[in-house]
Amino acid sequence: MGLIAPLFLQLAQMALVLAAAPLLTGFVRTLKARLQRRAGPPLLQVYRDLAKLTVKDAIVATDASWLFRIAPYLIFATTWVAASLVPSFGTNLLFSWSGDLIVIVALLGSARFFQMLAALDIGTAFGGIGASREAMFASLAEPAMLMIVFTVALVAGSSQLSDIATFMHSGAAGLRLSLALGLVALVIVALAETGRFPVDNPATHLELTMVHEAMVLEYSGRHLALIELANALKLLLYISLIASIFAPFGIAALGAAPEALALGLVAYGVKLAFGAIMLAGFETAIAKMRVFRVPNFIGAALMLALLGTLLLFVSATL
Amino acid sequence: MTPIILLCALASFALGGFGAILGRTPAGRIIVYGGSLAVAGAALLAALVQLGLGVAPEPSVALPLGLPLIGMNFGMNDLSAVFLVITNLGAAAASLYALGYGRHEPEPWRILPFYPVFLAAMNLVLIAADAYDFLIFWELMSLASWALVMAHHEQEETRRAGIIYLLMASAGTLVLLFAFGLLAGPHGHYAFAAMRGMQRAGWIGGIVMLLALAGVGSKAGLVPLHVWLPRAHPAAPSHISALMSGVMTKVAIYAFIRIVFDLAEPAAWWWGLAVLIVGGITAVLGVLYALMEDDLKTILAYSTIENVGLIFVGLGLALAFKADGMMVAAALALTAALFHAFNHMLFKSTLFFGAGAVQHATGERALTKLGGLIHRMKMSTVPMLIAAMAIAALPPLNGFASEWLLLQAILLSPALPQFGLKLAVPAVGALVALAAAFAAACFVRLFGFAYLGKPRSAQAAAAHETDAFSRAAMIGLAALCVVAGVLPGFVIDLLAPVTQALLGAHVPSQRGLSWLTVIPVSASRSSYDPLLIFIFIAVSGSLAALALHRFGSRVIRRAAFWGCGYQGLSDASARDVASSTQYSPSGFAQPIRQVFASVVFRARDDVVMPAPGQLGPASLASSWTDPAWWAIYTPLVTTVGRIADRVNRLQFLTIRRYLAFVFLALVILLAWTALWG
Amino acid sequence: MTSTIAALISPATSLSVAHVLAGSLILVSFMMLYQDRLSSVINVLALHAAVLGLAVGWQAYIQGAPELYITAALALGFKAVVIPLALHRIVERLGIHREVEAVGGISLTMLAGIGLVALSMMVMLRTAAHADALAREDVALALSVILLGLLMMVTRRNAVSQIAGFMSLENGLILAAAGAQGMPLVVEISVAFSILIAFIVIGVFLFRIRERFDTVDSAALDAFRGELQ
Amino acid sequence: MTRLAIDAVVATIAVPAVAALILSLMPSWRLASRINILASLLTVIASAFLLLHRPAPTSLFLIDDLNIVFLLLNSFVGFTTSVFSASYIAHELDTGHLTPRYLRFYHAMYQVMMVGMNLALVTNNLGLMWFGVELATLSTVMMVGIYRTPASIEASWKYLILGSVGIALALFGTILIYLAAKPVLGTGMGAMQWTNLLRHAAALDPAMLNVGFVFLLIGYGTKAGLVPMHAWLPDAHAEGPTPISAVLSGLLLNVALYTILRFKVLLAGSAATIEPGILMASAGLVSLFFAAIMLYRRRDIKRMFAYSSIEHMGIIAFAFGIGGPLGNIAGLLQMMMHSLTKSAIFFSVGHVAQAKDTQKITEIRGLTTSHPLLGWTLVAGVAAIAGLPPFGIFTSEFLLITSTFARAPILAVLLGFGILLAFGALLIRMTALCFGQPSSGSNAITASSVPIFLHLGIVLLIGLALPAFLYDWFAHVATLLG
Repeated sequence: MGLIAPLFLQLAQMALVLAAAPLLTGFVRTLKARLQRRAGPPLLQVYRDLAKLTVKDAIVATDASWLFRIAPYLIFATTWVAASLVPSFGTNLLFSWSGDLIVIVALLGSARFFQMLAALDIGTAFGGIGASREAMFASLAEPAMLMIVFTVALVAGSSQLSDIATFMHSGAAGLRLSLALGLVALVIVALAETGRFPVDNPATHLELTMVHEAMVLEYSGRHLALIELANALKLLLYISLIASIFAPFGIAALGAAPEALALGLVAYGVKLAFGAIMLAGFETAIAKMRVFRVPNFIGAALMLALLGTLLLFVSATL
Repeated sequence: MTPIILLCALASFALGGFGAILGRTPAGRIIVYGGSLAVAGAALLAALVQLGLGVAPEPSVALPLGLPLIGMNFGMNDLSAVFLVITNLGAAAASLYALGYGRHEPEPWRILPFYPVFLAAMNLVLIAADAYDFLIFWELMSLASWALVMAHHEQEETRRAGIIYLLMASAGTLVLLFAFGLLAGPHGHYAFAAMRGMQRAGWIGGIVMLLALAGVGSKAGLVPLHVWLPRAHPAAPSHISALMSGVMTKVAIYAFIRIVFDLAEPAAWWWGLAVLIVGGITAVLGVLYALMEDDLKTILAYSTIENVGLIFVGLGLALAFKADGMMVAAALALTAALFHAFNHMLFKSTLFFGAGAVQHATGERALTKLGGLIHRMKMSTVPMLIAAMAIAALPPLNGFASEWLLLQAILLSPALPQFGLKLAVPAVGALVALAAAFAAACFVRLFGFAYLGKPRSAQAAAAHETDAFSRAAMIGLAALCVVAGVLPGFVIDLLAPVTQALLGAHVPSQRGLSWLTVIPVSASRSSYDPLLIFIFIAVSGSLAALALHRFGSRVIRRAAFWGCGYQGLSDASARDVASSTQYSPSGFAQPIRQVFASVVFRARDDVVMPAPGQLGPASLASSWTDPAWWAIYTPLVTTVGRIADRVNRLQFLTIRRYLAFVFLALVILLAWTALWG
Repeated sequence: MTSTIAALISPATSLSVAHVLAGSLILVSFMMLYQDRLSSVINVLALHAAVLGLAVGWQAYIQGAPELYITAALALGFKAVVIPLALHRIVERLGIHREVEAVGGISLTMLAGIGLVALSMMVMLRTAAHADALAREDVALALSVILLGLLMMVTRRNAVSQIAGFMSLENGLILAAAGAQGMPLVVEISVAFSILIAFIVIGVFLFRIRERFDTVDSAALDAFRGELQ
Repeated sequence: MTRLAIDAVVATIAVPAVAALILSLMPSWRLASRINILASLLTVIASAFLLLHRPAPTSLFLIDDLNIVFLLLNSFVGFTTSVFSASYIAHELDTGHLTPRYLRFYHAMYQVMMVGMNLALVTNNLGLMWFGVELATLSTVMMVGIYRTPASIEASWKYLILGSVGIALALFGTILIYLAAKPVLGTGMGAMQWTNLLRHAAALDPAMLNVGFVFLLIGYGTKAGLVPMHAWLPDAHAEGPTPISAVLSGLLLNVALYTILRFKVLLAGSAATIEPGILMASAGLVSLFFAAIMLYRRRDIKRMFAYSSIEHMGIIAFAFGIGGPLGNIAGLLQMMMHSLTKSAIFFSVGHVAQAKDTQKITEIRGLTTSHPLLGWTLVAGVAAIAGLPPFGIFTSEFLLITSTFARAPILAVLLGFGILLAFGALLIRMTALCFGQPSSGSNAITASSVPIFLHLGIVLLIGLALPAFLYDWFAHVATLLG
């Protein structure tokens, strides 16, 4: 196998996540609307929004600095790189070893870092409030995420996602309490990180409840498009992550035949759809929390994940 | 190489003499800082040569100074060389920075004589090869840095900081004296070489380790011995702060490694446990302090405490692995610690340089008085941002690289057999993760409120860019942050001889791995390729920009920001209103303060709301206290004060009573003799 | 002449005479502790010195050490006559015949004194049985006198009684020195101490303590106490 | 040569004695101060000569490794202090603190004090040693009261009374030692000679030695300023002329300690006695802690450094008490360094008091700004006295603490804590004195700075490189001390 085919697969994966992300977001929205007995936007509305935004002029506040303008590109780039590192249809792609799970967490952290800085750049109260809350959530979610990484990496003997997926796929892990704890924690973290109910409302523009939206309030045009796309990528990333760790069915191995790859692709689509359905259902069923109850929510994830890790340290079978 | 370092130190002392003589002339500044730059450069080169070429460690050089029994012994091995690189790189940068920054110093004669002495003392500590030498230069380092802290002595705060600093430093030295006393034994074998070969009971080594942890911790800023650090580091002029935070704490870490890994053999497993717990707590508390603090330089000082905590977590892991014979894992943990020490020097120095520039440009250090500097200090903002990203452990910068290695070491720890460690390591891992998350928030806050937003005071609005020397120093270090972050393999390889010498194992060589990947243990466990990640981010970001500009709109329109429809905010005449409606740094930290700090730090937000109809302003006062103060130091100080008050009455007695003391002493001693035997 | 008398007296008798004289010095010390009037303290002090003079004279006689007679004469002349007169003068000049207060009361002081005598016996008598008896007992008695003198000094709030206490302390010293057979420099030492005492007594005048001395209470001396609060 | 050496011993006493006689008749104070310096210089030369040619012990004089250290140090600091005093007293005349008549008295007494101290050091006879200490005490009593202010008279009175009692107790101790020796050595001078006593130490009556040592420790301990016999010391230092404070701290305390040390050696020679080391070490610790605590509430700069002297006497007594080769070396070094440093500090304090016209700490601020040289000198002095490197006291405290910790960790921890406690107090005061906005009032300084730099220079040099000959010498003395 030469260099061309793996490179192609790698690029295909990058393109795939980029292309699929808005669809996934749109699917969740539509689904949610249906569940709430609304007609909702069309499935492809997100693509249209993005296209529209890119052609619009970007309006930037008078006091904004260069950081405000480059932040969307950095947010987008880091999120995209992170999303590309998560196995979708196949493991052990050409560059999958260039970062492990910890790197993925840190890349998302970088995106958040710039998001918060950009929010503070204009000097409005909204940016501040959003960044401040985001900082608090992240200060719990990030350690929780790292603990989940520990749990998973200790079970699989590796922190490389490809290796983890392969290991899980092989069934050697079996049913473990620590993994179950990790799964619950990961779901909570994913909800928090993607700005979903009950932590944040992706559709709100009510000042007191905004977190993520408050940070991007000053963005418009192509900058906003990039940030929206990055958000969509993030949602995709988390669902892929959960899927590749806890449901690596059908995922294609290194140098697999084209049929296996196709199977992997289909399985990936199914997993994304399942994730979206679960998310929409959950979001419909639950109400948003008060901001100061959120720490308890994410804190629970941290505790669960820590417990999972501890169990692994203490016993090899739990 | 040792003689070269000795010559450099000698030259530094000479420069100190020049500083004392020429302190009041502009030439003095140029000679001292220029000279220090050259000297530090030479020493840096020597250390790099030693490390890079793998020169075999030479036997120590004995000078006929110090104690006549052993003389002053100096020897440079790989561990010294690593820390010499850290020290002299930091010193060179600080000297370069000071060439420009020193111009603004109101009383340069209070700095110039001590600055080179400080540098020389740090260098000499690193190559000292006997206990007397080590301690004399260790304390000289404290003394010189104390004198530098006292440069701005007119402020009451500085004087207090100086007192606390020197007292804590001396306490630390005293504890190290005990440690060396144990190591040397009653016959005074003070040379390190003699200590190494000595047979001693295991508990002695344990006590030495604890003493070293306390003695070194008081200099490095381990909780609860950190109280002086956030006072003294910011009180000094900024290039000194950079040296103290970036370099001097590393000298302390060197001391810990030297004593515990080298001299007090063999390690027991609980050593690692103790160090891990102290390190983890230090990391989290340090950064929590930093998050709540308002003063730019104090934030940086607290952040130093955090990073020292992280380094000690690495050292603790290394000790635990070492005690259990897992030498490769120990090498990984030690490599992570050393790498992080190097990284911390790079970004913390940059940050202090930036803080110094800000302080000079605005005369302010409080975040509540800053803001919008990105528009006025265009050049120096960039290295500040890079350093802030690096210290927040964002990939692909160097801070992330070392923390990633540390986490990899933690991932190896389930193999440790002791139950105590099994429980402690994941908990410490969680603390490290918490600290990393807080650090990101902390530096978003620091950078966001100092450089972004609108100026919160007239001084901030009138800020100006700093001078070329300062910028050069900052940019140079920030560039190194990027280089070390993107190509960590080279640094890891440079550290290999150190772990080889101390542990007999090293992290697999990174040389020759494809795409300059970092593989700490084995490819199947984990790998990280910062170079590729860097390229990916750069390429995808540029691609997005290209595509958008090619296919979408290229226009940027400027408009007022959204102020909930309140036009007054965007009115040019109402700038003050606009800047005061911004989020405040204290408000930014409020959620975290409320969630994490209300118990340990007794953080309180007291809101005073006027009754409806009242026109008085509402006010918010937030307060927090350092638990180390109210739990340890304040009671200690009050106790000493109370005893002093009580005992002081003995100064005001009559002669008769004094005679009565003599009489009593006599009677008691006589009775004692009568009962003796 | 002396030698014939010496020949008549057996060693045992000479020992017991010395013992009696030394013992009566303790008795006088107790008498001094018992006084509550300044003038009587001074009188007892004179008696103390006189007894010392006799004791030293006896030692000079039995040891056959003529130079000790100088010490005895010094005690009898200077300390038993001159100093008490001078002290009386001070007391008269300053008009302070009042009673002086003993800290803790006279009886308690006496009790402490008895304890001190017991202590010195305990300390000395358990020392080496092989030391010669004369010296040992003399030293024990001298130690008692010294301790009683110190006790006098620390229980009286009055400079004159403190001088008296110091003098009785010093008398105990001279007793010990004289009792230590063949001790060189005893005379020189006794002269030196006499000078010291004269120095202290004169110091009361010369140091211009007088103005601040109207109560002759040493507490007044300490009003300044170095550092005013 | 031996003849000459004996003459040198006599000279260390005779020169100051003759000088005292001349000075008491000398009307011109300028000339007197020069003669004072000259006599002190001659004494230094005589003691230096003794260093090179040590005479065999005679019945009166004994020069051995132990007392030559003290003698040399004594005459050297005596000399530098006389240099300082010559320039210092001019100012006292100008301000009317002293009159020429009193100066005459002052100079004569200065030499009398030197006679007393040198006599106590070089004599081979217990009685003469006692006499020397008494002479030194009485002469300093007079000098302390020389200003005739109420405070100085009170200080002097306190000193006189406590000193007299101390001297009486020491004499009793001496008599007891004689009594212990008499059965072995026979009556007469022979039983009061060091050399004889030491030779027969094992045969002496141990119980008598015990009681004797208690009295000597209390008696001479009063002179050495050991707590609780210290009460005279702070006031005497604070109220007397500054040169006298310097010699009190730098010399007299050492001489008193020297005498205790001698008796300790004697007791150590006898197996059946109490451990004198325990008594000395505990007295040292008590002094250290007491002085350290007292330092915190001091308002008078000279009294503060006087307490610091008590602290150091405590450390030195502790070091000798703990003993062992390193402990004794540390004690000797500490004593030497303390003498030099403390006298240098008192010299600079004299300058400060002249410059600011006050001794109150609260009224002196910002010296490094108003008088940079003086201020930094004081900073260096305090750093040196607190045991910070690169000064010599660090060396001795290093040796002391490391060697003690290996043998008696708890004692070492106590010692270290006490030192730290004292350092805290000194540091607080030093910061207030030397930093911050300078206080008003600034007279020209007339007194000479040379002695200060000389002393601190020596202390610095020894800290950087303890000369091998000094170390060997001390090591030899240490074996004597046991």
